[in-house]
Amino acid sequence: MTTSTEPYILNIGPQHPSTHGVFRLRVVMDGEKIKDLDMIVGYLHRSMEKLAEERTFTQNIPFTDRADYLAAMTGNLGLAIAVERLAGVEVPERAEYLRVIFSELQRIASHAMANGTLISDAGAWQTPLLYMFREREKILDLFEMTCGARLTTNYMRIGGVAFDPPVEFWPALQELVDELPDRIDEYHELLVSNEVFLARTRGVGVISPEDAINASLTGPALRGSGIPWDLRKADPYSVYDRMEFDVVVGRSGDVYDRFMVRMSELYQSVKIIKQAMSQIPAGAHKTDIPLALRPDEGEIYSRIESPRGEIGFFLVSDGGPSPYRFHIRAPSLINLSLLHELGRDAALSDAIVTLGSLDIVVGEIDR
Amino acid sequence: MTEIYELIFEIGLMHYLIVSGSVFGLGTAIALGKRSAIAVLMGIELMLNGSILALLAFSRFPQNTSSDAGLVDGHVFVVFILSVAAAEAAVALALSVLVYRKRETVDLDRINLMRW
Amino acid sequence: MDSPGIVIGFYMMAGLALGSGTLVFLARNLLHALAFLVISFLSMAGLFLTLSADFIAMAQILIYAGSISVLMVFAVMLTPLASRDNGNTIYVLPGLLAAGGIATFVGFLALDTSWSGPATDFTTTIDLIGNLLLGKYVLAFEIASVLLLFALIGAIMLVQTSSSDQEEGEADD
Amino acid sequence: MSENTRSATPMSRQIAEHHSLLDRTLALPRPILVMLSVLLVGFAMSQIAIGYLVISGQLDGKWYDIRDLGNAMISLDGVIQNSEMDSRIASTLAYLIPTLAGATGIVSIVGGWLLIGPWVERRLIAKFQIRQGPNRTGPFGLLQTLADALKLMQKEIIIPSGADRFLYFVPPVAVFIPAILGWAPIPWSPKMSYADLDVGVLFVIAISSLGVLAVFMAGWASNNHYSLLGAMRTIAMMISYEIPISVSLLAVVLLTGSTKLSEIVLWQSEHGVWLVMLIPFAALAFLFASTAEINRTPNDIGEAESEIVAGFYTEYSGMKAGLFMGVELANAILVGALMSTFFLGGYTMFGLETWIPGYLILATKIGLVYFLFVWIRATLPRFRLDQLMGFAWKFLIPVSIALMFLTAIESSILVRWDVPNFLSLGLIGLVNITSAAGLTFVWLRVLFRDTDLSTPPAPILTREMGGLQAAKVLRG
Amino acid sequence: MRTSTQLSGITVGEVLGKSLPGIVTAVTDEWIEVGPDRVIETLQWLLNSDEFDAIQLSNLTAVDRHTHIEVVYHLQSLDLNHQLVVKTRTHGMDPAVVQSAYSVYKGALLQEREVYDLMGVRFEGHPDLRRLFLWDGFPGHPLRKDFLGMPGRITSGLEGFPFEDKDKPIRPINQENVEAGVAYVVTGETDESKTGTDLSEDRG
Repeated sequence: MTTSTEPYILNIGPQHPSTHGVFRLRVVMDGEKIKDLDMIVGYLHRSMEKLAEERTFTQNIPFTDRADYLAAMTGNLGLAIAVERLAGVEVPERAEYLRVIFSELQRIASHAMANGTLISDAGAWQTPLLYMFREREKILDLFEMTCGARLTTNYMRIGGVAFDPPVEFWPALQELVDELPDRIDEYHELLVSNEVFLARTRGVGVISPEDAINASLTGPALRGSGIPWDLRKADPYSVYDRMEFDVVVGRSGDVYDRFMVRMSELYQSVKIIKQAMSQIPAGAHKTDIPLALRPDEGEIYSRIESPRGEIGFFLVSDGGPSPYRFHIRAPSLINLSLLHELGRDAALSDAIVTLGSLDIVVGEIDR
Repeated sequence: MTEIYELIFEIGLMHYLIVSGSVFGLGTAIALGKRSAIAVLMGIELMLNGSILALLAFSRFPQNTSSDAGLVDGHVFVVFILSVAAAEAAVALALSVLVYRKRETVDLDRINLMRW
Repeated sequence: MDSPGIVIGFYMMAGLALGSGTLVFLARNLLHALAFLVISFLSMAGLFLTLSADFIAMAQILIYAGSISVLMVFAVMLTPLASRDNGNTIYVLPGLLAAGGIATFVGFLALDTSWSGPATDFTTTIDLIGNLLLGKYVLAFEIASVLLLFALIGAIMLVQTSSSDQEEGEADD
Repeated sequence: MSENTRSATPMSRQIAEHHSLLDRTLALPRPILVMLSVLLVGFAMSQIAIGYLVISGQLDGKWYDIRDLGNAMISLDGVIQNSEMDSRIASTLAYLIPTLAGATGIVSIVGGWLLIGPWVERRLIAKFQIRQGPNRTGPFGLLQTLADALKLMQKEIIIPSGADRFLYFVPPVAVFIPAILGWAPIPWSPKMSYADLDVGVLFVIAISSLGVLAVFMAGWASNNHYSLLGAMRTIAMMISYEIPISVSLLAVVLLTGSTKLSEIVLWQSEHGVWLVMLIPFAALAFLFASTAEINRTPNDIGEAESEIVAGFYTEYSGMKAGLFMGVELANAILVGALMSTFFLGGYTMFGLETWIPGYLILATKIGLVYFLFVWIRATLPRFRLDQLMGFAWKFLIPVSIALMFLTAIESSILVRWDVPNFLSLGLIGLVNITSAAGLTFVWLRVLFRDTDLSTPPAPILTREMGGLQAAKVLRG
Repeated sequence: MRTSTQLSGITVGEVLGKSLPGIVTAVTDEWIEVGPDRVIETLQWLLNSDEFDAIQLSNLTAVDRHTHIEVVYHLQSLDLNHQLVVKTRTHGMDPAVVQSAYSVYKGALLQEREVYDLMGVRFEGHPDLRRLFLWDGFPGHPLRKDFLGMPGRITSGLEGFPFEDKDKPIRPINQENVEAGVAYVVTGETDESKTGTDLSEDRG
């Protein structure tokens, strides 16, 4: 007996409200159920790794802005730390603390963006997104105040940071840090006890810890499934070893846990910023390095904790001023390794919410 | 002149009967002439509508007021016709879907076996 | 003469009903035919209103235009593209002849007979119908409800698929 | 360095400004506020005068009794009938003029709302979302809708390839039929109702079942998978939510003993109680089910923009899509009118309708219900399709049917013995509220017995678990 | 060079060579190298061994060495919190064939597709080895050094940089801040940027 429903192909993207950029899903559907799912990326491919081989290490920092354009600071920091380890450049104390402050601010902004878009994927008509944007705007104001750019801040430099923040920066940061916890409590009241949101996100897109580890998931996607792994604690890269904070770990690994992990990391980031503000010393904010840094021959893989997970830089130097091989380990791409397994036999709405909870940035996927 | 005027402007039982007869005829034509089972069902519904119109018209313009039949008995019959029509539509459409699953067609010319 | 509303309404609705009924016959696409059929149902409801049968008119809209047409839509969607044309069989000519015969017969009958009796004006029919349904015709009413129940169960039993297909059936509903 | 410190974005400025509630809601300059208050006071004085005349009995059915524009129509009818022209022409005129006037009134309600509605909705949502909303085109951005409509009309008419031409062009117009017809039986004042049908409730239900076909036509004729998905979702949802609407309206009919909307309103006014106080569950079921009927959040899965791009009108562009978006707003205020007529006392406000025109009271209630809709839309996420279906079939329909039987018993008691109103109605309300709450609680417990409805615990911090080493247990 | 949490390749090579003799072809302080046809075996052993516990494939990439392509696996142990680097080199440039690590690590799915797309390494046993970023039929693999190679086998990359002095000392700048010794001051009087802003233009 033939069933009366025939599977058909639905083409989600490249231009779709909930794919957050030019990202395409080719979905074979049967009614409302997804039978097979294939992701097609590359619409934003700029071949950064090839271009980087023509430029000096300092000239490559703007590429890391454009790679993860929602967390430019951590991208810059990753490359800067990799080159410093490769070339053995010393970084002043004050620069380290500024790096911590700015990357935590960037983490707050990025997590706010991720959670807001996740909720508007779940169908809340942009209200939580814009509430999240409220704090993000203030953080971007701080960035603009410091380095002139809001999104692609080419701020972290090899051997320090680009500028010392102006005098107006510190009271503004103090004000923001004082009001942030109340704002985050607002989000909690708005969302965490919202039955519709719970019904949409609990038990949806569950990733088991074994799969999460084996598919090399990192960041909130890994912590959401209960694995306490955070490079800020495991492999402290800046002055994070002097900070006192907690790694947040989910319980069941569903969409709601990933959401809640990001939500609670906002508190931890505020905590880190407060400690850094209290400990920051005076001094130079940058080490002066030659125009074309020439590291010794060798290779290095150095990683830091970006808001999306472990962003690593694999640099091979042949002693010249430009890298011989320049590879970015993009967490957004690798976190998608389980997408086809999560999407299979799921309803369309659940697949959309799951994709939103993995928090992709297409610029970083395609590079 | 006046009778023409009355014929046009005095809407009586006759007009409704003519309309109901034509609708019934249309239904008959569709039910007999169409190939798809669903179209045949449409024709049957049209025929039912025509008869409903006749019933309502007779209950609006009663001919034999001496009988003990109330004025809205026609309406009650129409209620029964409606319920029967709903039941018949449901069963017939289910049958057509089933026939399609079995025979891959709802073409009444090719459904010529009494069994499957 | 009657109130002009009745006259205008009658001619408009009768024309609509007959015209769209003819289009149901002529349309090539089954879904177009279905759309015309809905228009014809609605105009028939208008005709019922001119007969001051308001309850029946509403029931007509609710059952025919609201439910049965949607049933037909689903039936058309569940059958493939090939069976969506509204073709004729070899019986179309006899059908047309029968239709013309019936129409002319009823027409002559209606024209010949001298209909007597004034139009009865009910203020509202709904309470009369309710009293009749629950008083005089209560047995038929119950039987009709049982019939509806059986139709429901029968339809479900007919289109019930095997267990493997069943989840797919539920998936798209 | 001192250059780039002057960086205050509009959003931070908006958050910094807007102290008073008035400023947050309307942001009107002061002179206009003064003018508005003066107009309000003058209107209040005139209404008080008319109300005094009515109380003193000097003003009964006069055409200038502006509390009820129906009087004007009746007196106009009388003038035409008594005039010395041919009786046929007189009757025809007396039939045509009120008909056309009423139709014009209804269409102008819907059309005027389509002009002002999108602005209102966007503005309200913007206020919910700490934005400004459209405020550039014209005063307070009032002309924004006009500008949008002009832009949409100038757009190219795109017909998707393989689309069914006939069925593709019908739906944007056909969806307006229920949205406009539904206004016919609604009473705006005792004599001010376009068609006060005896079967008004049935009419409402029948009309609301007509929108399905237009939606299906739109989805099928577009020849697009998104459109077909949206159409099928919408049809399934509309068919499922017809039943709770009908059952809750049956409860209303049982209590008031009439299917005439004006008599329902009169019953509420002379018993001095709103039906929402007597049958709250029916009211809530009606509200929720009608949000499903008109495709609004949290039930707008028919056009869930984050899943299926625009649902059944994905392939429509230009003014056709604009019509689809406009019919949502029209449906929203129609549902508001029905809600306030059935459950919120219609044009009556506990005797206030003597002093204020009834249509103003009804418009205020419609506005409140619409504000509730906007509030929900700005706050809640969207349900999933199976969750919505399960909610309709497993929860709403059984519970509302059980409560309808309870209401039937109460109404029979109410008509059998005449206990004083405040006692009987108070008892009925008490019984209904308690039984609705209890039944809801029990039924939810039965439905979700295996899932916990409590808010989940917060995620764990590493100081609660053994540091970073805890991943070892997972490998075994 | 080794980062702080990275195991020395020599120790890894010793232990691995004991249990799987002859699998390690080269060893340095940073990495070990195995044959391209014994990758799965190595990774499986490293995954199962309690000493190394390489539970996660944290990074997979490839480097073009002009004569061959070396594929680099960065393995991560979450419990012991150390990293180890495994390399393998293909026989020749094309076809450059390596065993796929997907049977051991699911995380290799997209990374191997990326490497195949940009570097042209064929991974045997990969479930669907298609191009990830570029479209099918794209000529060549961009990250190879000879892609769009200049005549005379001039490889890409900068030799020198104009106006650079090779022996510029590396020293911290703006020393005066260091002598000043001020961290930062919260004056609180610096919101002139907020005053004077009104929403008149927002009010239309």
